[in-house]
Amino acid sequence: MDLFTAITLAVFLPFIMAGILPAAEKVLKNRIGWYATATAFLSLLLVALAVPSVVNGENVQGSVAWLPSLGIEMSFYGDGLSIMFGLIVSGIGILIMAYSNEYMSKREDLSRYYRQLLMFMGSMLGMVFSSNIIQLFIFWELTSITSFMLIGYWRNRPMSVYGATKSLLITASGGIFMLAGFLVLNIITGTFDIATVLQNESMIETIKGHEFFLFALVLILIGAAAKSAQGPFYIWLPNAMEAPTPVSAFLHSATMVKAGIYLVARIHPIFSGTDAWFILVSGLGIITMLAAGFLAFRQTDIKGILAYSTISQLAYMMAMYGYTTYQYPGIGVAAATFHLLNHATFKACLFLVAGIVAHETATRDITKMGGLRKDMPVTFIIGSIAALAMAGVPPLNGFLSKEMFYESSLEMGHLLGGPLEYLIPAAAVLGGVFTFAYSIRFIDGIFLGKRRSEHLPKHMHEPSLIMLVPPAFLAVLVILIGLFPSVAVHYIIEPAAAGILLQEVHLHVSLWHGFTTALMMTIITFIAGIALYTKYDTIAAWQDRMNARYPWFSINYAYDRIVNGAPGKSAAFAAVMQPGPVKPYLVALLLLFLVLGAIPAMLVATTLVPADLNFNVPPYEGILLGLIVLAALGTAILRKYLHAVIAVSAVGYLISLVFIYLQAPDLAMTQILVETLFTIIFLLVILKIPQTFRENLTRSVLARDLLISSAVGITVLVLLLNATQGIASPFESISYYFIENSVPLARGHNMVNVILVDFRGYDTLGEIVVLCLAGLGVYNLIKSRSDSK
Amino acid sequence: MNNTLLSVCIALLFAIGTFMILRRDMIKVVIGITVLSHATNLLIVSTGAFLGGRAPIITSDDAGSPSGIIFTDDLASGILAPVIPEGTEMVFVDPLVQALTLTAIVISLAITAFLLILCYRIYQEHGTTDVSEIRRLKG
Amino acid sequence: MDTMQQVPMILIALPIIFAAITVLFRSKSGLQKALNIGVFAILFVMSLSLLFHVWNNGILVYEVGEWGKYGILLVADLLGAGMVVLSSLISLMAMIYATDYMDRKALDATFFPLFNLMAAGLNGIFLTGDIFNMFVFFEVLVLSSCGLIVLTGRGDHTKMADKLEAIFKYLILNMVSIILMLVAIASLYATVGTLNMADIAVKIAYLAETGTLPWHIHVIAMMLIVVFGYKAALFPLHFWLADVHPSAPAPIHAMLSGMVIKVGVYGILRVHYLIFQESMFMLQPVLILLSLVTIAVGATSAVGQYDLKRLLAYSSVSQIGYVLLGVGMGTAYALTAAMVYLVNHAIAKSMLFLATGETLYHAGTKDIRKMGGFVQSAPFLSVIFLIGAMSIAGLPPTGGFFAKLVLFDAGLGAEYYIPIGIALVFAIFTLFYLFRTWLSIFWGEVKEHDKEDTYKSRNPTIAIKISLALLACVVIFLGVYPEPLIVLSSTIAEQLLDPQPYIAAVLERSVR
Amino acid sequence: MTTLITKTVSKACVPIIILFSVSLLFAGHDLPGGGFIGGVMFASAISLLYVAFGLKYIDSIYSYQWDKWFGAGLLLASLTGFGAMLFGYNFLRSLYMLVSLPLLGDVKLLSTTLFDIGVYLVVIGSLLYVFKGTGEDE
Repeated sequence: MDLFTAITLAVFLPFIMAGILPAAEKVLKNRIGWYATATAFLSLLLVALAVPSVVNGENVQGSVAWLPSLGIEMSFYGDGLSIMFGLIVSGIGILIMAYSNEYMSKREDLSRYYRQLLMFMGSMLGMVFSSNIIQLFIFWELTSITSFMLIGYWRNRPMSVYGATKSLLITASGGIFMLAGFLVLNIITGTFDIATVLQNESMIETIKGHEFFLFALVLILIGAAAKSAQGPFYIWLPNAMEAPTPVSAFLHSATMVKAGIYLVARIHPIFSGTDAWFILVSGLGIITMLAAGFLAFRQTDIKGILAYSTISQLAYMMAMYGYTTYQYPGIGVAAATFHLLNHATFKACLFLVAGIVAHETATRDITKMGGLRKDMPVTFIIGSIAALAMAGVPPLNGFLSKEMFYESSLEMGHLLGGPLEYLIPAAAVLGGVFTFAYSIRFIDGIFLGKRRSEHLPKHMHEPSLIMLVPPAFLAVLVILIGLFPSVAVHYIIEPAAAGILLQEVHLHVSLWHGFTTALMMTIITFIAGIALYTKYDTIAAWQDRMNARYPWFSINYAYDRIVNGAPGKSAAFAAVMQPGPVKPYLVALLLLFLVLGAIPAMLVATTLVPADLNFNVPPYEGILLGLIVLAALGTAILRKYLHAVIAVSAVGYLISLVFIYLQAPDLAMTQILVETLFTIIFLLVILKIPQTFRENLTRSVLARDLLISSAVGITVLVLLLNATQGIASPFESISYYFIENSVPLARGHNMVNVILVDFRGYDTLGEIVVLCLAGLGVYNLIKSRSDSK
Repeated sequence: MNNTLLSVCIALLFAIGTFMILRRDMIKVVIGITVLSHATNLLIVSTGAFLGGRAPIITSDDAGSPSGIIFTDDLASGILAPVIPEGTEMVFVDPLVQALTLTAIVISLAITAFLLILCYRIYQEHGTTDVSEIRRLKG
Repeated sequence: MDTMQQVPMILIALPIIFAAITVLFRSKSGLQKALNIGVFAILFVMSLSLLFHVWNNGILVYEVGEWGKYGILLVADLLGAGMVVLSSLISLMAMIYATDYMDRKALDATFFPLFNLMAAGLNGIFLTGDIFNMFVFFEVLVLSSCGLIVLTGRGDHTKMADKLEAIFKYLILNMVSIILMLVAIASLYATVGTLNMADIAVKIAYLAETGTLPWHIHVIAMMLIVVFGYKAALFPLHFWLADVHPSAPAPIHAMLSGMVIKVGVYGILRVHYLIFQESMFMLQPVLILLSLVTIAVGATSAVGQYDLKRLLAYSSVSQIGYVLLGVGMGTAYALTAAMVYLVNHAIAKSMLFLATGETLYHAGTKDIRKMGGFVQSAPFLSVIFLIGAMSIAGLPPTGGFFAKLVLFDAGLGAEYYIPIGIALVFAIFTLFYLFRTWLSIFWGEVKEHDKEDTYKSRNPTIAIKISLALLACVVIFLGVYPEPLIVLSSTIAEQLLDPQPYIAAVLERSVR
Repeated sequence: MTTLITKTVSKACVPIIILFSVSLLFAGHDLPGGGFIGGVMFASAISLLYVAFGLKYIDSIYSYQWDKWFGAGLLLASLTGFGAMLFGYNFLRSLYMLVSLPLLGDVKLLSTTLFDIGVYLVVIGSLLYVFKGTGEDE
């Protein structure tokens, strides 16, 4: 099997398995979780097949024809970066699915749960391996949707629905902007394929010099930030914790939220090396890092603490990927990539531990916990290892990547000079201090201290092995990567960094690398962190106070205001737009007609009214026309229905006289007969409607209506005068055909009738259909009376 | 060729009809629609392409020889039919517009009849003929 | 081969004959159900074969009565045949659905003839090559929809008074717009002496070439924008839609929102792109401006609705704005986008409306605030509704995603940056109101606990499930493999921009 | 309106009007008239009866189902169109035949006449249906 097929299969396997999962469930019943685990394992194997070739610098690439008319191929691209993500996604996926076997109660809707998890995994794999940005976007949105479904797994809980809505609205809206960014990128490059762009230096230069550069960058970053909960978009992630804990571990810490980071890494070669990139990406990262780290203090939900920590850790990576100058476009890339891997291990582990704790204590409130180390020592050890790794304590893997973060911050500050030389490292240290504090809080609050047994169940114990092994495995990884970083660095980090920097990368990562400034900073971090931790509760209380006093100073508040307030505003708008009576709608129609009719009159008309007006008519015709207008005026002036109806039928009868004058005997006969019948029907109807309502014409209404109606009259007049100038030369009317052929071909002497039944008989067919419809419609109207009672 | 007075009359009918459909009384609105339909019928007839003197009914006197009019298009050589030889005089009025008007009359009769019954039903349901009171659907 | 020639006519005549038969033999609804589904299935198959025929052999012209361009021609080009396929598909599904949805009384009375005539009206409009004939079939369509709106179905909680009010507004506005159309047609005839659209087109093009084009032709073009804009519910002619569509029973609602408003778009594509190429420089800015306002007004109004059908009706207003935006931009790619959008919206929206009808029946109310937690009692509807909502909101893997993608791509490619920016922002509105609605209907807690037993008893029947599931499959298919649709649309777009083949096919025929 | 005079007059007039309407229908191809005009005339005649005698009275003698009339008319008109297809022509192509009949001499038979009869029936049926609907509903 060639590697392209392997990767394609790895992407689609979870979808296929999700498709046949309902059938499998019939056989496997409650053990369906192992089916999902096996699927994830197969995907991992398929992805791992590509590792050796990628380590040697040979990327996997290939495509299948899909939508040639849009220039879109189904194409997959496996370089170091995507392989690393693929391994993380499927690897953590195995652990999560296995863990879920025990975590999810057998009474739950397991079929739906695993189906959605598998679909999520497939989407995530598809996203990271996509080379085509449209394809990437499709998988990107699929992860949003599956995430939405999984957050709202408990569909009848209001908080789940709230969290799911929030995540979907923010990530999918961000996605729409990102799509626009991709399209702008396509305008610049003319291709949808990222691999093509990456392999074409001149194209990258074009992008950087293009006038839409900033547009594309900002639009794409909005999508990435929304997905990775950065900047103002962070608010969805804490609420996403309503999902089952394995889902939070999988989606909202280890994989999906890293999609934004992935995207930033993916477009790094295209956009980095510019000031905009540094300001936007690093700026966003640093601000989010500090804000989220600080806000974590007042969280009492253990998953909430982890959510905020995830936001701030993702912001680390964001900041590092943003470190760039023109000469050195990728200062923090290796560090960020390494931290990305490490974060996936320890944060997933922490969530699984949180899941165990919540499962055993039946609460997620940290203020009700404490002293659990005695009841579950193994969990305690696992959790501590992971939390310390997050805090950056040696010899765990988090220490290594945090050192690299400090180093790259120093380097970036140095390259920039000025006040930033100190500000950037200082910000990095401050972020580290916050991280240290909340990491300690996690250990201390749950496991250490005194047991508050009044809130906790009597019998708490270690969970079963199925739930213990996955976090334990991750904890071991945390230690191993920390102690022997070179393996991971060689096989995973270096190819991934190479994929981003588009050149070979060699890293030297070791636990002890001399007494550097970075180490100094780490020591400062620890000291300051411990100092801060002593004030932890004070700060949390202060935050609560401030939040109570200034509730509007929060993005959540703005979100709720918008989402809850929108319907009211919209309803008010609709009430104004759509007042109800038919008259304003008619006025709108007529005004549009007048305005549109006036446009050509102003733009292209040479003379509005043609010169040769012909008032030369016999007097009786003039009198006839005058009578018609008079009768029509009568309809407007006469108040009583009966009079007005008589006036309007007078118009009809007079018009039939005009028809006679215009040599149209058929029309005249029809008009007289129709008018008769119509008048009778009209009279029958108004006999049943007593005239009670009488309109009071105010002066302003009268003036406005007269204005509109005279404008309509004038428009029609101008049009008619122009149109009756005769057929434009050199053309002639098709009527000649009817005159010439009605006897020889249609065998009829009355041309009008011949046209009606023969030349244009099809029109007549339509016309009698309309008559039938009127009959059927009237039947329905009459019958509807009994329905309404 | 053109008949300005007739055009002015039609335009006036249009203006009056428009004024009527803007009234608040439902029945008056329907009357306005009827006036507009009348005006339209008259307009269609008045746009007849040619105005001979006779109604479009062929009598036995007219049977004559073919007139040499070309009725087949030939886009390649730029012939857009019908092409009329010089000196052909038309004694009839345009029959096509009359046929069209007839169709239009029938259709507007059908719709107006439906509309009238509808008005009656609305009066039964809403108890008013004031269109500005018939506004349960809004917002 | 010879029978193939007759297909365009049969597509129109068969439903008319069938309507006549069903008028004569009313009140045997059991038999009629089967027969009508059969007829609509035949129509669908025939429309597909017509499309394939046109695709392979070029434009098919049918002379009704064999009078050349002096009579009435049916012209099945790709646009017309494609629209007929779309309308046949949706009417087949609506028919299957309606047999179980509509009240027995409606089925026994006039539902079948009216529905047949509506289908005939749609096909007649899409296939006609004669502008006056288009007017006639417009009226067929309008009057049949009015008759159908009055009928009731099982999820129809609209009061009769409201239905009548809606029809009144619809008809009054329609009469005015149709009068404008007649004035426009008559003026056009008086200027070029013909009613055949291809003939008019070639003559106007000639006049423009020789510089003798009378200026009032532009006025006529503008008037027809009002006419078709009214049909398509373009701002500020959209007011009737939010009243009329929600008043109709679900299958008719699906037809109205799915197909009937597309008639206006078709009209602009057919008439303006064929005849009024010269006026395009004026029309395009107008169309783009109005369609943007339409998008904004529709989306903004939809957010605040608690009446489910009304919400979706406003959504139709906003969505038709997107279609017309593509039409207004007018490049080949933008027209492709408009066609793709049109098809996707037609299918997804009609599916959504059919699902809505069943949801309302399930809920026993039309107020969204009283619904909740239906995912337990109606999981099937939940999935269907979600697929529809995703497609309208433009999320993959549904057809709506590609529709939006192509439209935005086309717009940016044609350098309409600001319009596309506005359209993008309102795409978020769409996402917001659709998902908020879906969530509050299907997720959350059951709001009316006393009704839980009735919920259990009110489930979709087999016919309803089949029609919904088939439409859902189409929506997903269009989201996974839209290539055939895009290729077809782009070919249509090319034909629209270069009407020569159409003109040649119509005019190059000897007359007896 | 239902005075004795109107009743008598309409009794006398209606048959004449109906005869006239039929003659208009058949003469329509060559002289002013045709299915539509004939139909409206027929409908006017019957509506005169309705007005003169009242709906209930007429219905008590014979309750016409006018919807069958327009159904039949529509069927006739559209089947005439289809008839041409049977002969290998297009829909609605008119067919012409000159037949010599005893007594009547040469009679021209036209398919369009059938079509016109269809129109005639539809016009009568639907107009009277609407008319009856208006009058009937109390």
